[in-house]
Amino acid sequence: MTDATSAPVAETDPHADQLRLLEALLFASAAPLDEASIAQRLPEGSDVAALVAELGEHYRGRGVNLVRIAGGWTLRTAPDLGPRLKLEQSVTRKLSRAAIETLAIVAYHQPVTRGEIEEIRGVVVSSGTLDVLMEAGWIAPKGRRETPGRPVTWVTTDQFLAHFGLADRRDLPGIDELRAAGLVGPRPEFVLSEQALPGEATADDEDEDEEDEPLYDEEGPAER
Amino acid sequence: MTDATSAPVAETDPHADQLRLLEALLFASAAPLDEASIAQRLPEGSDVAALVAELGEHYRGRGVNLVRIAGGWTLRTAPDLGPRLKLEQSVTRKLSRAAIETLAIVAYHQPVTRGEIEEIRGVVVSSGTLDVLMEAGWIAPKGRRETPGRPVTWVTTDQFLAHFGLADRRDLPGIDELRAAGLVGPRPEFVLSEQALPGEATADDEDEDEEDEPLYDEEGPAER
Amino acid sequence: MSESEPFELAQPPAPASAELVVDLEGYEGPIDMLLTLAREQKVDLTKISILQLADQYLAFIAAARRLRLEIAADYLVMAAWLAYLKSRLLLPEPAPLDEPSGAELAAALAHQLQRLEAMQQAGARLMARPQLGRDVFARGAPEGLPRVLKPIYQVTLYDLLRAYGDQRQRKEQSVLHIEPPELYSMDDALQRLGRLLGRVPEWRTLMSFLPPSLRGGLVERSAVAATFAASLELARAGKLQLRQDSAFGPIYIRSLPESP
Repeated sequence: MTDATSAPVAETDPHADQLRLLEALLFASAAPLDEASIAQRLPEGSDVAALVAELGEHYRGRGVNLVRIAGGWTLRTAPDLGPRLKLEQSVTRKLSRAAIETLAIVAYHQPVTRGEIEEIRGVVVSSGTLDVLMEAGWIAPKGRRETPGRPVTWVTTDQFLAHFGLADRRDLPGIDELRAAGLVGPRPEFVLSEQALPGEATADDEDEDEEDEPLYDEEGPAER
Repeated sequence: MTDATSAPVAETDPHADQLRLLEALLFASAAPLDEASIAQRLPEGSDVAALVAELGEHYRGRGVNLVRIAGGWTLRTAPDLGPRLKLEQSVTRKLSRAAIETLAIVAYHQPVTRGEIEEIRGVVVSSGTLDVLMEAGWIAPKGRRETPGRPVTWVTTDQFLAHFGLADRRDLPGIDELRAAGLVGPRPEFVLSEQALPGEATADDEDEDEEDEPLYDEEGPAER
Repeated sequence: MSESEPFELAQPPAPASAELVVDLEGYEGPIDMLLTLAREQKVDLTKISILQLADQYLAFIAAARRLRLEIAADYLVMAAWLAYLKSRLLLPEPAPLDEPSGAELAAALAHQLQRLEAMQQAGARLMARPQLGRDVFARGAPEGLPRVLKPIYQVTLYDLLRAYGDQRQRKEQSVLHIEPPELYSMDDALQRLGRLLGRVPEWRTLMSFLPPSLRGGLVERSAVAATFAASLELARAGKLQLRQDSAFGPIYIRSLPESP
């Protein structure tokens, strides 16, 4: 292995020396170097073009190539390797609440347009939300609704089924099953409060089952 | 002359392919790459150590060398060419004797407290000295010594290793000899600052140097 | 104290000649000065004569005082300590039991000198190394190694169903269904009064015309109000008569015979 202070091998050979210097120059320079700038830094009388050609030959087919860019020479990683220099790293993320709900609505109501999702959720669906779900591979656009504006409709994918361990999207439990499982609470009730009138005793049991009583029996209700 | 899109020569040879990729990785990375980071990006089962050794051999004696820096591998211009590159040098101001000594003490004795630096130098460390070294990115505070006063300890950084071309802290010049001579490691038996004369105030302050701290791997200081 | 500015020429001070040159500038403290003096003995520091060194230092300080140079306190502390050490080294032991011997103190000082010298040399060796950006250069324009983060979302079927359930429930709660209140309308009262009136030629209380099944509350009160309003309407139409004997007393009604 070389170490930082390894002695130059080619000290005595002027040609090899120039080649080393050229290599170091091109490596360390932040911008491509044109031949004039190179010539300035090489020993007097160096044949810059020949040196560049020789160095280019040396790097041919390697992981790094000598290329001509913007009128100058520079070393660049080989273009075919570009994609392989990236490191794909998986990160586990939590899906936002909005995204989970949107996914659920697509699952239950598919095919569904964005407008319909918004109507069901009662809030605007941000485009990022659908993007995230699409990026996760769980929803996909499928056709358009033949209504004004021809909106895209969304469906869930096979990947969605696979992720959630479902054989078919009809396997999703219905709303009543969800209710039975406690995943949907009981329907809330709204009753007009009898307490609305102060000072009035409330009649507590409501059977409001009459008013069309047919009969009038003689004695009136007791006055108060 | 090669051109930017020259086809890789070695597409079919896995070994040559790995070597090309390693070369491109080391060229492209702004920081030294350790073997684990390299392995992440090379095909499964690549022999990273062997590939690195082979590439290092290839670059031996060239204008650019493969060197081990701060625990990783990176390419650097050959040190003998430095003055001839006439590149813009990052101007490093000349450090004062105090700063150089302090840097050496942090490097060889780390983790070390300010009190310990003062004990070795026999003089108070001005705050400017540590500032200058920290500003250069060469030293950093790291944790506190669990002794009275819980003084901050100082260590050198990867940037320090990179600047001085060191593979790691054990690579510091002469550290093994100094350790063997007892000049790095356990403290001397008697510390002058503690030898207060009768009626003479000690020169300092908090001696946060004590006795039981684990940083020196050798036997503890003798009792006085 | 005597530490100079962080940046200066890294020139070590010229070796002070013990005889004449008295210059306190340029030392990094008394230990540094001692080390400089020790180097004058031109022997291995491990074989240094501490006694000789103490004499040199004391002579130096004495010379400085003669010249009325300002001497920092820590130099004087060191001088005092060296004088003490010298006496310990010259006088035969026994020393007090709880104190180190003169020889031990001298060894400690020698060790400290060696250690400082080692650090000074280490610093010099560090600075002599090829330095990045001065002697060696990194790649000028590294392309960089991008990291592409591939998110893996952690959602379970339970999360999905729960979210749907919550959403449905919220939706139900957010649409307020108000049951129409049951009130006894004036139309109801008009019909009922009209139907019953023909049968009651004599005075009867208004309340007795209320439907029998009311059990108080809002419905009954609305029935009272509606029936009263209906009775006024019918009175205006000349179909019945109203009578109240006293304020807040019961209201009586009776039908009027059909106009001839």
